[in-house]
Amino acid sequence: MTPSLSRRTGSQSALVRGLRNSRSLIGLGMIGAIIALAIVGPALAPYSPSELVGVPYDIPNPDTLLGTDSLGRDVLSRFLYGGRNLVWMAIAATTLGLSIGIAIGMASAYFKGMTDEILMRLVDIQLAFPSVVFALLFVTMLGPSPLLLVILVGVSQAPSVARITRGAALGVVERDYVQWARAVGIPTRRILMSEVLPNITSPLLVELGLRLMWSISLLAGLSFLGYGIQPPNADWGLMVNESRNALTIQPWAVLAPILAIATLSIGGNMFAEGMSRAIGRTEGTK
Amino acid sequence: MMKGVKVASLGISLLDGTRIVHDVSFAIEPGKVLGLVGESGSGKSTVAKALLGYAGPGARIGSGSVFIDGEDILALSEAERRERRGRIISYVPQDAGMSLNPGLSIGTQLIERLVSGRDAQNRAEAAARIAEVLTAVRLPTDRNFLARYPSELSGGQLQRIGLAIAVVGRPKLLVLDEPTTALDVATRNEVLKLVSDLSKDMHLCSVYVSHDLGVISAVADQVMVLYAGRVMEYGEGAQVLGAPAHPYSHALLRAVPTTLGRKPLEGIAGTAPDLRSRGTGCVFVARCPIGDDRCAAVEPALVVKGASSIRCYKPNAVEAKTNIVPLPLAKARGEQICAVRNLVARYGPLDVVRDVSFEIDKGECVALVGESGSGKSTLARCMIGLHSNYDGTIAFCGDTLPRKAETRNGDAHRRIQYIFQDPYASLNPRRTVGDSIGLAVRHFFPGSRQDVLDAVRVAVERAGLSPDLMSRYPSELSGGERQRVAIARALVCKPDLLVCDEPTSALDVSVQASIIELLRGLMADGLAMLFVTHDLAVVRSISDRVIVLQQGAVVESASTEAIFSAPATGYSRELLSHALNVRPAIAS
Amino acid sequence: MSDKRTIEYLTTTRRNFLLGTTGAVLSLGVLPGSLAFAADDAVTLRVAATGSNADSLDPHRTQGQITDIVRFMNIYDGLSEYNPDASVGLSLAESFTPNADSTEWTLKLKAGIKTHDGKDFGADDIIFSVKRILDKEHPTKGSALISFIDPANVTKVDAATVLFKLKDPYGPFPDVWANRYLRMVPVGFDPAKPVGTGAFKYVSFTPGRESVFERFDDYFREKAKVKTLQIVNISDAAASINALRGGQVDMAYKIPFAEARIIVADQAMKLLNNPSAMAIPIYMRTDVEPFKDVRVRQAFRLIANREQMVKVALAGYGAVGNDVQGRSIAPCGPTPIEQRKQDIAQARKLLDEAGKAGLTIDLVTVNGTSGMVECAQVFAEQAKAAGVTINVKVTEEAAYLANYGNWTFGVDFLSDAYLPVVARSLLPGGTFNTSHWNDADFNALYKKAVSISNVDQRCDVIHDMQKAEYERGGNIIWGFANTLNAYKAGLAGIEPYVVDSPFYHLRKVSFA
Amino acid sequence: MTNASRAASRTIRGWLVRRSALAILMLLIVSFLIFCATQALPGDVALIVLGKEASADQVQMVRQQLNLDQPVLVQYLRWLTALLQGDFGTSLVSRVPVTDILLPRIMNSFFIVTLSMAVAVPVSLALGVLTATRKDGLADRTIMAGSIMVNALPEFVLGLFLVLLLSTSVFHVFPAVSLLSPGKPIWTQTDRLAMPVITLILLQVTYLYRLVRGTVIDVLQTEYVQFAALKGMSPRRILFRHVLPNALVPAIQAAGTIFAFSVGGVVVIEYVFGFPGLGTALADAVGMRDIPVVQAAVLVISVTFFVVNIITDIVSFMLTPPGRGGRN
Repeated sequence: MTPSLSRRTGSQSALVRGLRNSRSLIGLGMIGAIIALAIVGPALAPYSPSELVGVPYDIPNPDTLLGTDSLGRDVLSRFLYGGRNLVWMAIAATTLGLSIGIAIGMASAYFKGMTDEILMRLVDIQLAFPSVVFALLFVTMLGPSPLLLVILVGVSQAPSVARITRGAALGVVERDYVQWARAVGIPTRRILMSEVLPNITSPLLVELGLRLMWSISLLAGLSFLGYGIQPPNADWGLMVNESRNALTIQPWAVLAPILAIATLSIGGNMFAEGMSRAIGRTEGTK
Repeated sequence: MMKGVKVASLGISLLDGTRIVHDVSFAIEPGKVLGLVGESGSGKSTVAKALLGYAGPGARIGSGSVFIDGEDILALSEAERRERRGRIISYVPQDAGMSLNPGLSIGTQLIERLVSGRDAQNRAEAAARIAEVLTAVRLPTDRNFLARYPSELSGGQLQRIGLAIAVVGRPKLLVLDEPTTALDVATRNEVLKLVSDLSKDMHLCSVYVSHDLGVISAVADQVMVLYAGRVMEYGEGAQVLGAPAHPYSHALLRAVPTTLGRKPLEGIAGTAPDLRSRGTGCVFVARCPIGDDRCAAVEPALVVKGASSIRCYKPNAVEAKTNIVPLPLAKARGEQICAVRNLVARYGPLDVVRDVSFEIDKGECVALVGESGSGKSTLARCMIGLHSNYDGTIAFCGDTLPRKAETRNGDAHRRIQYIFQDPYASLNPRRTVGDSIGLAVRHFFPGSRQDVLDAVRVAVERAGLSPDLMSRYPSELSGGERQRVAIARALVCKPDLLVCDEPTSALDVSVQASIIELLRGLMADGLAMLFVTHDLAVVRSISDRVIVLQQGAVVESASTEAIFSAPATGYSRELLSHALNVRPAIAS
Repeated sequence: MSDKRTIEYLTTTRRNFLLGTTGAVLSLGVLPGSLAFAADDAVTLRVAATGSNADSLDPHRTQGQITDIVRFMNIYDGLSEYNPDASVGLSLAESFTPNADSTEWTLKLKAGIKTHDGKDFGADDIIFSVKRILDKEHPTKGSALISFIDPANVTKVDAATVLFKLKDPYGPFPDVWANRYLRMVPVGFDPAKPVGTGAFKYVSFTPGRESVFERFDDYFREKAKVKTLQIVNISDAAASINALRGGQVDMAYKIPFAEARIIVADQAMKLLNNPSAMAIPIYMRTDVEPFKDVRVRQAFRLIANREQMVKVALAGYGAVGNDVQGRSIAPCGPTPIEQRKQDIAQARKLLDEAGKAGLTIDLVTVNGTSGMVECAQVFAEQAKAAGVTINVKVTEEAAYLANYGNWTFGVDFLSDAYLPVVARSLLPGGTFNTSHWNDADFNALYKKAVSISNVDQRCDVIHDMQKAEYERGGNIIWGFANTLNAYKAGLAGIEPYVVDSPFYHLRKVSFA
Repeated sequence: MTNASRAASRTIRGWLVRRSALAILMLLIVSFLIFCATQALPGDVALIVLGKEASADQVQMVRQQLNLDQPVLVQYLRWLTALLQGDFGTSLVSRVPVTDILLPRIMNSFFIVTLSMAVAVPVSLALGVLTATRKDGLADRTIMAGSIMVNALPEFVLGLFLVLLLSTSVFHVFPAVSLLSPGKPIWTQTDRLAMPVITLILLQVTYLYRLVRGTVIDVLQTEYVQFAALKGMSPRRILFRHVLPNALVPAIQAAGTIFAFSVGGVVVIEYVFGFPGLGTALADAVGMRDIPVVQAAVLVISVTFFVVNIITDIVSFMLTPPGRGGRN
């Protein structure tokens, strides 16, 4: 083996090690399947998502394999088109929430003192508004645009990520390799990014799974309350909302998107848990 | 019925079948102490816990018997074993601070075993017994004391509570698992004395597990040396430690430093074999100075010769070298590179370092000695700006350093390097060794990838490591290797002063010896060193001058020879008197 | 839509009926707990409707949510009322007598009308109510309807007779009083202790939650058949249906069109299909681009496939519209104008002529009443064929209202007989004139129509008005939505209404 | 009383004072944020009060009546002053005191949340301990899978399924809609609370039990638990005396968070079951732009959060042995 200084090798092998865990593989598979569905789905759709192809709530038949929805649109086509929004919004919101939370949590743990106090109080203030309430107020104020929803869902996720990050980072920032980096004058931002962050990935991966589920749930819940993605867009959350009353007469219009949403959630969760297990084990918790 | 403890053919494996302890047998008479010695990974703690019929998660006791007064503990059911624990066999943990439940008062933790189980006593009886035992371990017996929580007691008190919990049920076998490792020397000696006294007074059979040969020689009647889960040598203490027959016992003794003289320390080259990938030969052969083809091919059997046993084809083949060959002392004092003036360091409102001044010259090793809480580590951290809450000045090459590391300049960052105590915490587990060292190179000497690689390789080799290790992660290295990596990382910065904070206290003696020799070699190249430690024997081996700290203040500052031959203050004398050295004389 | 689909539509219904039976059989084995929340006793009629914290017992100061209307239609009376077929009958009024040019109307009240607190109800109360409705200090919803009345010129003739002197002739005077916002209350009316003349009297009221009323035994006509009336707020349609299914309520007001099949499929429930006068117009502002040009308006009207819109947006529960307001065929009968049909080619042609080919525009709608969002989506889809891109913007109710009247292209809903609807939505200054239509000829026709008290003559003018609407109007009136209610099987006295609702006449409802 | 415990009680008092002062300061900040946020809501309440028939004159008149024409700062100071005197103002929409609208809603929300927590906390503890001690066993895997499923479904979907299962389609055990009679005390109408309470319990348990499980697993790996076993203590006693008390503090912290969250943050669940709680009151008020109600409701939610936090901190402080500090 040739000696290497590349850090990429390190993270790659961590990923590879993580993926040896069957859970993370299955989880990744589930996420991948849903993302793939969201991307290639439109190409496979037999109709346009807004095309009126039949009577409302028609049951599955050879023309409309999953039946029709409340407006007589093809459920299968809407399902195939409907992943894009939710998938990118959930992933973007989760990423945003994690980024903000991680930044705040690490800064809080690293700088301690007043910085810590102020940041944590900010986090408390944000936590005092339940995420639905928070989103409700701002969506009403600014109107339901996808970008705003992503920001709101992301920001409302940030406090708990910040707390988890801070808790995990508190132990790491005291570790000698971080202290060494401080002592030799490595810039703080680099210390945080390359010395602290890689060592708190286990709890953060678990958090990633949880946050992904919360993002999806929150986005879908906002849809339910009428504050989410707006018709006539094809969107899984919206589909569930539009057809939920007809669950007993045309179940597919609700079940298909729910299955996809649940698969994404569960996949994220399994991936995160598998990764954290695998990484935790190979690192050898010493 | 046979009195005492008799262990035969004890074998322990992991759940995947890997054998971690092979065929351990010994006997202990009441009132006697068996010392179980070995380096980390030797299986000594596993053996100790197995004596309670306990294997811990992930392992199981595969074979053997543990007879206590004629009853085989291992033949009992789990429930029956549980009945025996705390009553027939007791266990004293390594770190009572960690082993006592933080959420229960010590009174509860003392009494709970007595008032539960089949042989439960009533509370009054139990309380009387507790008072008796607490008196024996020299702790208060009043209600207020019993109502305290572990976090409210000192380390020494906690360890005595651990001991009291163990003996309160009048056991026949007492298993002590490194019970003094975390203690200061004075407290350690007290606890050791307690163990000896209790064993004799209560006619206990005791097993004392330790990696510290000095401690074992002070407390044990018999000694068993374990290596890689096997018995290497077993016999009377005086014999095993005074005139070891096995090359491994021999090497261990040569690696141990002593306060009695400045001797070269010889590490044992190589590392302990991996439990999972083991050949058929002697487990020590790879590190053995006299190993040959036969040793490598077939593992020698444990040969019993009278009261002792040995696992070696060529016992006594290594020549005993008992007398100390002193090292030459340091040269005349050179150019001063660092000066600490009137340093007062605080933690919150608490002064932990009080008005300390000293200088360090080029190529000189100054040892900073003190017990835990003496402020020595805080002082060391002030040197590199990790502790900035201090008054007074630290001057380096004539310039006063800013207090915080963040505000010091690149030159100060580079020229003062720090070696941390815990090699497990000093390397980023997510970076390869090469990357960790390369980080320092890139930071101070930005250059092409190849230049960086070359610099790293040179440093790695200078620290006595194979360049192959550069692509490994810290978790794949032994403690000694990690500490060498940390040293290499310091060396690539081309420092003038190395601050070492107990760099060897977490290491096995054989590794400690080689690290000390490595550091000594670096000093020969002109590197100055501030060596922080609590271990006087190490001090004697490496330092030129000694500063003794007590509660943050300098008690004595003198040359190494002067301190060890004629300590000027009571405190220094006391410290010296507590040092335990392996001496043939002890066994007699 | 093929016949095959229709058949499958029916089979689904049967399949769900079977599902329902399975559920019922399963439930037999379960706790008798299901009985615990059946009716307290058969004398309480429990009605679910949509309301909010703004619920009110004041018939004049209300936001007009269903719960309010149901409440005050049952505890107060109007002078006249709508019959199920949208013709107007007299209620408190014994008679309305105009002078020759319809500028003076004499109202005679029925005899023996009592209020809930036992007093006689008479001319003073009427004058009080009219003044209250027209009170400028407290704007009310009803005021616009009778703005032609000057309260100073309303005089008492005797205890049961009131004289209205009008500035201008007003022919349909008796009809206007049938409107739900023109309830009569006694002198000194206090909404905190509401007293009316209605078939039910006040017991308790919690805004946004529920209100309870009991039968008024001295009602001036046939008494209510149930002893107690309980009106509960349920805002969510699914929750309404569930409450009805679970026996928690007896009648539910809000049934969205698409979900009507759930009711149809369930034997324990009945669907009431009211052929209401409610239009869901898509309006185009006639005073701004691009709809300033009548060709664009007509093109958009030709884009609409009305059958499909009714079938999809209303799930078939409604009737096709002809860009003319007021579904009510009483008293003028159907319009003689030919039904407009989808004609994409003509629409494209008109757009080309107007220079508006390939137009892109936002269509604003709101989750108000069922069908509003749906019709916008269907229309947007149909517009694609004509090369028009319509982006549907579903706004929140508050945001929609905040800009109400200013949207260029939007969806509204209106429910009333022809002339009242015209007054408020097609004349300049009308509060619902979302299309900002101001057509001199049409305005003159209206003036003429309201001055005629002879019904047949008035209908001739109305037909002319409708022609003007058809040719130049700013609304795409693609259809009229039925109002769907659901009730527990076994209730009697419930019949469909065109303008009102059986919920407004609960005194007729009984447990069979 | 020992010196140590006296010192501890002195610190707890000081800590409590500091903690409360901080909470009050933060509430002030929060109240200001709430005020700013709600004032920024678009849409004119006057228009909503009047509906789409409003004329400009009418709108202006209503605006004047509601003080909406005053500057925002004046409105805020008036609001705050009144608030400190216990006056939450008058609903713009229904013209009754805000407390009349919110108080019953708050009581309802607290009641079902308390009820659900009374079930969820013991169940979570039991499940958490059970699965932790049988880590990776069949029961652990099954319960974990179930909890992930429950969590993966959006709240309203879970509610929807429960209604189908328990109310309308499969079984008819509980009423689907929480139609509470405002006249009767809420605890006499428990059958109508069943559905929202069951949904809450499911959500709370699936979260809380996993946390308990994680903590218990951590505690089981500590040296003091191993030492207790080596001391010869029975597994029962180890579990109840050594493991559980040490796993309790994080569980209590989490339970507090869940409580605070459930009081105002389960709008969707309240909506699905038509439950007259704080969440729906808030959502409705936002829709109606009934700003005083929105402000009061959000304030109640944040006060709940801070108060519950202080309470859980005190409880944690009490449960944490002296010397280890009650603060995290």
